[in-house]
Amino acid sequence: MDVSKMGDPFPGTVDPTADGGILVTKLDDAINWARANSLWPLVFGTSCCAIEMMSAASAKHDWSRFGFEVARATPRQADLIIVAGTIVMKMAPVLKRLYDQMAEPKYVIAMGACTISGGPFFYNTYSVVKGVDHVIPVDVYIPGCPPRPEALLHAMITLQEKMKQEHIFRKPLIKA
Amino acid sequence: MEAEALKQEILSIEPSMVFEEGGQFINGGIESTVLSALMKELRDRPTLAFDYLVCLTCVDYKTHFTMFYQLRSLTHRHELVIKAKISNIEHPAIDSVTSLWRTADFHEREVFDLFGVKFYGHPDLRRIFLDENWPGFPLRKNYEDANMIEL
Amino acid sequence: MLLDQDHITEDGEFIINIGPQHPSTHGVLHLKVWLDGETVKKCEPHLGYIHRSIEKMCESLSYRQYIFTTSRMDYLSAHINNQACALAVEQGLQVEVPERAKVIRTILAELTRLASHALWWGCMGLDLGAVTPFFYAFREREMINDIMEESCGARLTQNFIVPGGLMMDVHPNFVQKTKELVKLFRANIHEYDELLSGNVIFQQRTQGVGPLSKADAISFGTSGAVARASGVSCDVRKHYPYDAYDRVQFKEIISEGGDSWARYLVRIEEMKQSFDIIEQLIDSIPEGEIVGKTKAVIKLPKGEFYSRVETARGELGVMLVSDGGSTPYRVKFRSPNFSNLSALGHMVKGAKIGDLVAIMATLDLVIPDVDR
Amino acid sequence: MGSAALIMLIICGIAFAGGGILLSKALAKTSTNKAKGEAYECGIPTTGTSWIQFNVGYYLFALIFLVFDVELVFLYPWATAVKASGLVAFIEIVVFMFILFMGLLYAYRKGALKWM
Repeated sequence: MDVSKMGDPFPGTVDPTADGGILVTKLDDAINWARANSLWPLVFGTSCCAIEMMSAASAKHDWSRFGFEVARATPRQADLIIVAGTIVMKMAPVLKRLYDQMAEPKYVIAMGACTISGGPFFYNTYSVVKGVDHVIPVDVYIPGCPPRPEALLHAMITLQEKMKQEHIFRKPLIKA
Repeated sequence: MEAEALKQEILSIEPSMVFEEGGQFINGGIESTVLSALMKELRDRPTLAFDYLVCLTCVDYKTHFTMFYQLRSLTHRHELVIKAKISNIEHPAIDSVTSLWRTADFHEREVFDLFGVKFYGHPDLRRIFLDENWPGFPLRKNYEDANMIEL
Repeated sequence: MLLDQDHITEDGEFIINIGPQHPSTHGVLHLKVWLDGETVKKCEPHLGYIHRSIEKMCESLSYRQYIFTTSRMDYLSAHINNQACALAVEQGLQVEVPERAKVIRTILAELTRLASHALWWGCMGLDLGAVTPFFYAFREREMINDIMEESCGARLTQNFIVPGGLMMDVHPNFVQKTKELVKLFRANIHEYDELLSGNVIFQQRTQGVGPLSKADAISFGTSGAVARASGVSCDVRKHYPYDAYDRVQFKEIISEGGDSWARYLVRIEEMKQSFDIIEQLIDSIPEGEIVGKTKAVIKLPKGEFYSRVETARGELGVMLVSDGGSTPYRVKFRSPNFSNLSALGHMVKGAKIGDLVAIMATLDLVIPDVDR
Repeated sequence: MGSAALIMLIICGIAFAGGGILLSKALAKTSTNKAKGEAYECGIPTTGTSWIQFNVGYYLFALIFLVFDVELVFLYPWATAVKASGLVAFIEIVVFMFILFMGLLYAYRKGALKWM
């Protein structure tokens, strides 16, 4: 989804929205815009990717330009889990519990090769969960070992775009 | 204190020790049964004063286990590796050295966790990394695990 | 159920979990703490939340591949860990590492130590409630990451070392950039003192907190700044010099304090020593080869090979047991954090909860290095 | 006129607070699961009960705080009318503060202020 092309006129034919006209779609956009620009990540880092997440949080890469500044320590006040680092079989139930204890709407960014597929610890390891989507549903994956802070920022922008498609009032065009 | 004098001194404590040549350090091989007496003497004798247990680990040679104790004296600056051979594969067990060096507590719990070697006299022998009911001991050579993907 | 009498008077233990997901544990260390009011009666670390079975994995990796698993173990001193593994293999191969590779390895090791101590210093401030040091620390750390990225291509896990020397040569303006960095960092180090060391609240929270006597430091097998702050002289760079450490002059910082304040000061002084080491080497990088001659598939002769290095956290030992094959028969990493952590339970007895966080911050733990 | 303003204030307060709650009930999609209700303790199920006997010192600390909080409540009306109430009220306040200071000194000497 190329961000720069947001403003171009819709190339295809314009068919009327399913229902809910101007007012409701505007309310949807307003709420999505508010949620997307104030995503509070949970302070959760298990290994090396956490250091790159800290670099993204610090002055040079500065994720607070996108509203991610406040990293909360408790899942009660967090909207987003950035799973930064390997998830091991002993850590999986803890991660599941943390995810459950978060308030809706909640999102997950799987940062690093370990969270996508076990990464460098895929072969000959007995204790690594091969991919964090065995444990919790993931919204955005970031490859890399560890991914650069810019990659994390790009993932956050992608997550924000994904959130801006959500429907709270009008029915989704495609029956989910 | 150079190697030869050190070897003689240790031999005087434990005559059954077999020294291997050609290693980086002085390698002393012994049976696992005579371990604790030797270790106590190595630490307490002022001329040896091996007060720093650098590392304690285990290697599974399929026919027997070997416990490696790497010792260092911070006062005399000499080093020693003790290899204690455990021949009983089904129920490997050895005396614990936690009473001599407190760092051995964690190291021995790790060896128990990954190899299944029991340590007599260890204050709190539990698995340190894996779950309590983890089947088998992963670092053994004959360890099979269904969901371990072989390269 | 709420107010029945016997429930309230139950004189049970008050156990809290400073658990895997906690800002002060810097990773997934789980501490089960027995409390009496706010004083800690007993503290028991539960490990294994990031045990990735690296030693089992290394048994199926070749001698060139297993080096890079260690940069995921103690990722703050990734380069120094790789150095340890390469030294172990070179010990077995008896290959001659060219001078240029030795000097560059030592400079990169000291740069890694600076970056790691900067991050430790930032997180130490964060743990004790001061947020600004975190951003000061990452200013320097980003500069070092830029230098690493330019030469090695990666910021955090450099993977720049192969058995026998270096994978590639450094970037042409590596020398120039490193000199600028050292000059700038040396000018900024006084800010580190003013921000935290000069802060009265910080001093009162660390002085006399978490005492570790010399005998206990030796008995718990601690190494690095934790042991040196209790008077134990155990700097591997001094006693068993490797690579280019034998031709540099630097002071081994030893303090007799033994408390968190002494551990803090030892690390700050170590940063200053790292400046000196880099400056002594940066101008005299010898020309020539960067990697010694090694065969494509490395096979070590039968036997055990040891190596040890001084990482930012202490002494990392690597033991390679080889049966003559192309993959190691058994690899054992003697990790500094694993032993430093075993002293935590002893130091924390009788301290307050706030002190527990201060002591853990000065231990400078990296949990994947504990669990391996 | 005074009571109308008061009623208006109460209505606006309730509307503002209640509106916020109703709005979030309407907009937020909530999910309930077993773990959500449990106490959060770093991802680990809590062990033991928290209903145990605490050190009595904490209770004393709370009491002393309460005393000085109430003292503050008495100071407010006086503070608003310092000029109007003149010197006599000032003397009374000083005596009042002195008595409480004696209480604080007693607590300090008895060691109730020592944090444990």
